[in-house]
Amino acid sequence: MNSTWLLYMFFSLALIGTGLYALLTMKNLIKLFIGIEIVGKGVSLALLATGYAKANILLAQSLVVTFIVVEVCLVATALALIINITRHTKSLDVRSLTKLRG
Amino acid sequence: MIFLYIGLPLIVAALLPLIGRASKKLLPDVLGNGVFLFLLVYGLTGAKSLIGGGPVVQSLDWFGETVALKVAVDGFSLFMLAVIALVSLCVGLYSISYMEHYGSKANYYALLLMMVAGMNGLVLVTDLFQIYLFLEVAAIASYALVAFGLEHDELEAAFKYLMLSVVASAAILVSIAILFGMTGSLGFSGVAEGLRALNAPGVVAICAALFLLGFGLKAALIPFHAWLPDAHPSAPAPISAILSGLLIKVSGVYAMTRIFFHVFGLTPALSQVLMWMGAISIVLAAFLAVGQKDMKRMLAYSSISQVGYVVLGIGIGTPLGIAGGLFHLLNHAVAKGLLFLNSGSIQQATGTRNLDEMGGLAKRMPITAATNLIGSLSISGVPPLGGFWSKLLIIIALVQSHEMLLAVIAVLASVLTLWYYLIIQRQAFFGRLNERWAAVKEAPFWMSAASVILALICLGLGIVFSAVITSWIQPAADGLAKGMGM
Amino acid sequence: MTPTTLLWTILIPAIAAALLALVPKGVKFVREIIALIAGGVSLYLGFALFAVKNLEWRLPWLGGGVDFELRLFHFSSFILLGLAGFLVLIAVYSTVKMKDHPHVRSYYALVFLSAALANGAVLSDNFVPLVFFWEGLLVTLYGLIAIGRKGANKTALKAFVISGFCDFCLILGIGILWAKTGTLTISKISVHPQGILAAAFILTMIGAIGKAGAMPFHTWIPDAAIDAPVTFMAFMPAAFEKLLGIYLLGRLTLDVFKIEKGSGLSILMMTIGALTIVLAVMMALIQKDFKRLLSYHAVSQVGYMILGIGTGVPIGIAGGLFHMINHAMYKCGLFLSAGSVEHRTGTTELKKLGGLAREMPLTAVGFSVCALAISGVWPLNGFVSKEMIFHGAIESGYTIFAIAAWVGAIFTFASFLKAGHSVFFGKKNEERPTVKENSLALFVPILILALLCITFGVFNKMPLTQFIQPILVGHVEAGESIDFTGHALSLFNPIAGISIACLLLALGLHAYGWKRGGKKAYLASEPIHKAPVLKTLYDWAEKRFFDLYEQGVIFIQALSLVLFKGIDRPIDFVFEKAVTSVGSAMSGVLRKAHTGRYATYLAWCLGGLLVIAAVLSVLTKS
Amino acid sequence: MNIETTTLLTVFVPIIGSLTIPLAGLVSGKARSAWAVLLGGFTAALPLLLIPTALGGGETIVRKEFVLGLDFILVIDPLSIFMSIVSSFVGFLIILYSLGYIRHEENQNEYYLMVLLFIGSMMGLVFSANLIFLYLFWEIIAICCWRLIGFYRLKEFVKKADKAFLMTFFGAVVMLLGFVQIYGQTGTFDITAMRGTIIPGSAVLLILFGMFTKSATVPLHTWLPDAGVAPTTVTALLHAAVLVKIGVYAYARLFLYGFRLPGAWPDVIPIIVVVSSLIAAGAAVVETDFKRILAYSTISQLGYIFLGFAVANEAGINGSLLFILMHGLAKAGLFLCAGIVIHATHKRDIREMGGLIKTMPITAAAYLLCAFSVIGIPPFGGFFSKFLVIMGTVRAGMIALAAISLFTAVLTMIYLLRVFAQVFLGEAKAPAPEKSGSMVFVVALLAVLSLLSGLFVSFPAKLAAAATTHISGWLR
Repeated sequence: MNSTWLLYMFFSLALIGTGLYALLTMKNLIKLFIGIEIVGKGVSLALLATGYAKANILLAQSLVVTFIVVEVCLVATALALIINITRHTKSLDVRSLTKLRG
Repeated sequence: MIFLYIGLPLIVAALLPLIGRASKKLLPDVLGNGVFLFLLVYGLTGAKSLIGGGPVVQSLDWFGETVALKVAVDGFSLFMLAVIALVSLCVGLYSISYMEHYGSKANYYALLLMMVAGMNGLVLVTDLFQIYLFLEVAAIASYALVAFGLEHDELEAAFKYLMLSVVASAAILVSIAILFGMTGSLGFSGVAEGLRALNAPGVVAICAALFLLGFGLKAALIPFHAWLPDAHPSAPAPISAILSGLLIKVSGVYAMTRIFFHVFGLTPALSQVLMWMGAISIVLAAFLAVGQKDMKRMLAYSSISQVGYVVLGIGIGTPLGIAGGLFHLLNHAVAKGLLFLNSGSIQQATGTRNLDEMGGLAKRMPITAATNLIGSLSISGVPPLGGFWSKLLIIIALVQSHEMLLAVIAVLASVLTLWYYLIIQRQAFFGRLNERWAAVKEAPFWMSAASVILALICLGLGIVFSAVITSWIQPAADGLAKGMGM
Repeated sequence: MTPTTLLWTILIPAIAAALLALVPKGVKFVREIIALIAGGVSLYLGFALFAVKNLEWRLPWLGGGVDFELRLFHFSSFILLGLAGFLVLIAVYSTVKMKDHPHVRSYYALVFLSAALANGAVLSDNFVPLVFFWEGLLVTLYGLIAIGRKGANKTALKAFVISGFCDFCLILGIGILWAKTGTLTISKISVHPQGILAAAFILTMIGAIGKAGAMPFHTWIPDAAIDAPVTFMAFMPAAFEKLLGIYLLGRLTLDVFKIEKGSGLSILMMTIGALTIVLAVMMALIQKDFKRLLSYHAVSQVGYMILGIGTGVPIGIAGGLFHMINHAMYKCGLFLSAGSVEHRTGTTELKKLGGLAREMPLTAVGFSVCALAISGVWPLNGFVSKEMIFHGAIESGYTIFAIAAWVGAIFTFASFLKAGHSVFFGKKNEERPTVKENSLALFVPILILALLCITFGVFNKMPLTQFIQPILVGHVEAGESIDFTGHALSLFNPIAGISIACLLLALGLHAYGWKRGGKKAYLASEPIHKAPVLKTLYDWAEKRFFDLYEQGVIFIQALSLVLFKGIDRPIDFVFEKAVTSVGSAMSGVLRKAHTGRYATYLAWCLGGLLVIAAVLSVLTKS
Repeated sequence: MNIETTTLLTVFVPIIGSLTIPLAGLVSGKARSAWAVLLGGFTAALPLLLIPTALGGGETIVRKEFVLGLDFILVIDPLSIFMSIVSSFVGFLIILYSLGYIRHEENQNEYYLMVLLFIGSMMGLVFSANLIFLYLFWEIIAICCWRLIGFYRLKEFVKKADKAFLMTFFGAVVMLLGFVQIYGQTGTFDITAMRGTIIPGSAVLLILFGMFTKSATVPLHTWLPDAGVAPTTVTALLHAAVLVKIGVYAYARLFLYGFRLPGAWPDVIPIIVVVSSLIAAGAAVVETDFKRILAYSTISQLGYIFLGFAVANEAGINGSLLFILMHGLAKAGLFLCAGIVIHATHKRDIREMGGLIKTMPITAAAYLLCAFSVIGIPPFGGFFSKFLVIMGTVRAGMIALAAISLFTAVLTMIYLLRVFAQVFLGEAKAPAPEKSGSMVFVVALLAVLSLLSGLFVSFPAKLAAAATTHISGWLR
């Protein structure tokens, strides 16, 4: 049972790792945001797996549902930001966002 | 009716965009500030008697038994609620004049109220996941508010803030998942009991580290601070004030403290890490502030530095240290709120935030100058203002727990603090009037009024420090030190 | 005579000083009346108190042993009388000489203030009031010199600093005495000068001889002779300061410290005395200015007094004390005659004067008597006191000091021959306008002093028994004689013979020099001035290489520069520049790290997470 | 009025009164100045009522309880009464002088507010018997100084003000650390409760660091000469009456009245202060700026005051107490003379001045009298204080230090009289008429007081002796 949980956790960590890698290396705003989403998915997986492993799937499901709701808001905000940024800088490159420094 | 703290602002926030169509200015102003005033008065009078006999727990069913929204008020949360209400009221008053030229006041107030609701919720809940939930409520409102001006700076700052915050949230969630997996529970007391039964220090260490990343980023402790000097200066001045004065402390320091004290228990290792993170933040951020030209950016770095003091004080873990940390939290909330509001007044009057371009504004803006002086000296820890007493308590606590090195750092960093605040005073207010600003006028009534209120509170906190400590800080510190007792 | 009379001796001149300061500049008559009345009252009090002899008065002051104690006894009453006498003479003389001085108001006020302070110093029986009055004289010293001719303030500062230095030494010595004996009352202290107390003696002695103007604390006197009013010279360096300085030296060696004959401190004092005699007189010899010449003699003669007191034998001490009062008389007279000459001719340069004896006969007579007295010509008072000092020096067992004193005698006489010859006798300088004798107020004081010189010389028994002998009562060991009158006038002993031989030698020297200098009297000293080794030394002296003050000022300026540039400015640099630039540099480095790139910030966060996790695990395990 | 009320009024009348200055300023400029003078005079007069108490010896302690041992405690003993009389009196004279001096400046409201707050905090500090309140009042004074030093608002001036504030704040927080360390040992901030306790050397070091910074002792002194950019009245206030004397007073209050010094400290402190005195005197000889010379002179004289307390015997303490009074009068006089000269000639470099005795005789005379007092020449007051300090030092067996101090006194003569010669004597380079009115009156008054305090020294000496006896009682 525990080993199953660890296996799930391993995959979820792998997802998170992938997402973080994307965040560290990608230049495109959209791709960066996809990185965020991958991290989010990893976290959902971890929550669900834990609920499953601890026989508390009901609670885990409610958590994930809430999480998704939160994420939707986040996506809306983030995309709004990205759209506005693109309007200002005419590009999707994150390197154009280094005006604030020091 | 503790739920009012969450419900009232949320409901008004939901209504405001609709009402805003009918009345563009008056109603949002009245409603927004009315809510804040109500929360403040309620917090100072009603709720105080509520917890006379110890912590109060109330619950609201949601998703059935399993995810019931259970809220609890003890000294610590009540203290935080009062601080939130106080600062947000002043910010709200200030916004009456300041937000005139931004338009869409209704939306602004809606977001502000949502953020306040998120913070209030965060302070009240008793469950790890709900902490995350309200954290996000407040955070999303704050992303929007940072980007409120929709210019390049604002968008860039909001984007980085959002992208880093999300990683922090993920870390928090992962940690919650691990704890959930190990103990099978999410409530503070449940997790705490489970961990005690489990006795797995390694797991605690990993989870604590993840929480430190998550909440440390919210609290902008170094090295998780990088978003703050971008985000805070970019927001409209009242929002900067509330972000620096409240948000980083509620979603960062409060949440961290609550979890470390009531879930993990403050182990010596954790205490050391907290204190050193605090100390490093104090020193490095102070140095960073010294080199700034942008007034708001300097204030933002100062926030990092001062949060360092709060964390340092709380990290000591002795009742005196916690009291010092919490008192500093209050002092900093008031003073930094005041300073950001002042920076807004100056920006509105002169159109610049660059310190080099200012000069001698005391002559044209005497109220702003005087209040700014009080705020600066309070944060720098110059007696007889509030900041002095809180720093004194922290230093006494450090010496009492034989952390001489940290005490020296804390003391010397206050000299650095004074250094950069003197730069602000010299460049902006003190000194000869710059010809360019000969026609500048003092800030409008509501802005000045908010500044004056906050300045008087700064002064008052210093003069009646004894009463404040006994009636507000001590109960909060006791609440933390003793645990929730639920 | 109640004890409060003692207080009046201080207060009367002080009140007079205050009144004189208030009298408007134009009102000459009133000022002179006040001055003369105050002087007369002082003199009356002096006589009255001299008759009374023993009075004590005490007032609690600062507490802790610091009381205002005044004590009148023989020695102090004698000095008090002397001070009052000189004050009257100077006051009379000043009525004419200082009439048109631009600072006449300050002058009178300062003179009477000096008198008040000097009286106080003489009467004090506690070291604190002593220093109070003693050092207070610095103020009047500074003032009296500074009101002199233009640029006199430099000399005033010099006098002030030198005297101040000596007074500070006195204070330090008093401190040591106090620490060791536990009392500040002078008459209660009587210690053997051993160990640290020897240092105390030397320090207090510096205070005393510094006031008297011994070497090396004399260098302001010749400068002041040029810059300050000449009456000041007659008043302060010639009379008052000698009386005070030697009075204190006498009390120190007689009462406070037990100086034994032949002890190291005795030899030290004699050495100082001998050096002062010889070196100062050598300088005096070559001077070309009347006042400057006199001023070096004022220094040189102090040497005799110190030598006499330093011998530690009764006759020497008595001689020193007798020389003190004698010197005050004739040196005062000499300065006043120089003043008279200056008053009429407007100059004191020897070259421009000559043959004044015919035009100013009374002044010339007064001068001649005083000059002969200072040179030690029989039967004037200078002869008597010098003989006693020679006897004392030989009795002390160190004949070398007697020889030094004789050398001094030679050059003293030689230089006065030169001075008298070039000013009053010899040929009239054609460029000099013909002048008249001065008014009554100017020559009478000189003549009184000359008369006193003769009286004290011819009838030396009177002053020696009345004034000097009682001072030594109780200080002379049993069996030794304190009757010096036997020595006094006997011309026929080998010591007096040597003295007379010295005088003859001086006469010869003068004659030789006069001839060599083309019969110009003011060049009579040139053979010695231009002598091989001496010439170089004189040149150095002219360049003030030997002036401790000038050297000290250079030292102090160098030291100050080192302290300022070497310590103060570097410290300021640390705070002003170093700290701020280190701060800015730190800030700069940190700001550079904040590049604004998202990936960097994220990397910091993740790195921080790893570090914290590692630290936590390590800390938790240990 | 009983002692307690008098003391509380002495402290709080000026503090609260200072906040009403801007209100009075709303009425009119004249009303504001009159009100300030009234408050100042009141503050100067109140402590005089305490003289009988002081002469009677003994002490009264007033206490108001607060949390965590941060009680508000006032100690009313001869020492505090002496100090309060001296500083409030000199402060009052300076306010009088200000009437003329800053008549034409801007920000007069702030000026009078700060000066009164300054004096009031000084009173609070003098009577405080709690380390934290001592520190608190001290820092209020620092704030006032900062504003006052930068009064002319020129950029360089404000920088100097910041320097002064930062350096003194730095010293103060270090001292605070020392206080906290003592608290860690004794569990109290109450000085009266820890009398006789021997405190650790590290705490002594920290506290001394603060004191030396605050009262400008080498090597932490450099802010004081720079603070000369302030209006002369303020410099006089800083140097003569209030600010720098606090360090010395605090030394007496803490280390003589309060706890004991451990180990070699009693021998080390005299050396530090004597060296400081010498270095500052050397700097004064080299400087050419009128006010900077006087500033270095202050640093130098402070060495003496410290020395007297540091040797801790009766003569020394008595001397130091008198020194505080005498130096307060004389140095205030010197600075205010400098103020008149600078005000009239608009020059600060003494090499550009000269011959002013003709046009401003009273100022010149006053300068000379005050200079004599500072040098320590009788019959001026300064003589007694310096004399007693030296006596005390010799009595404590530190003859070499006494000798160096006396050498420093020679330097004092040189630089003060050099200034006199350069400014007032010689050729007239920038003749300017003497300003009449309150300024010259105050200067003359200070000069006369310097003289009278010497002639009638037994009156202040009585008070100082009472304080000395009181302190010495604790020393044994």
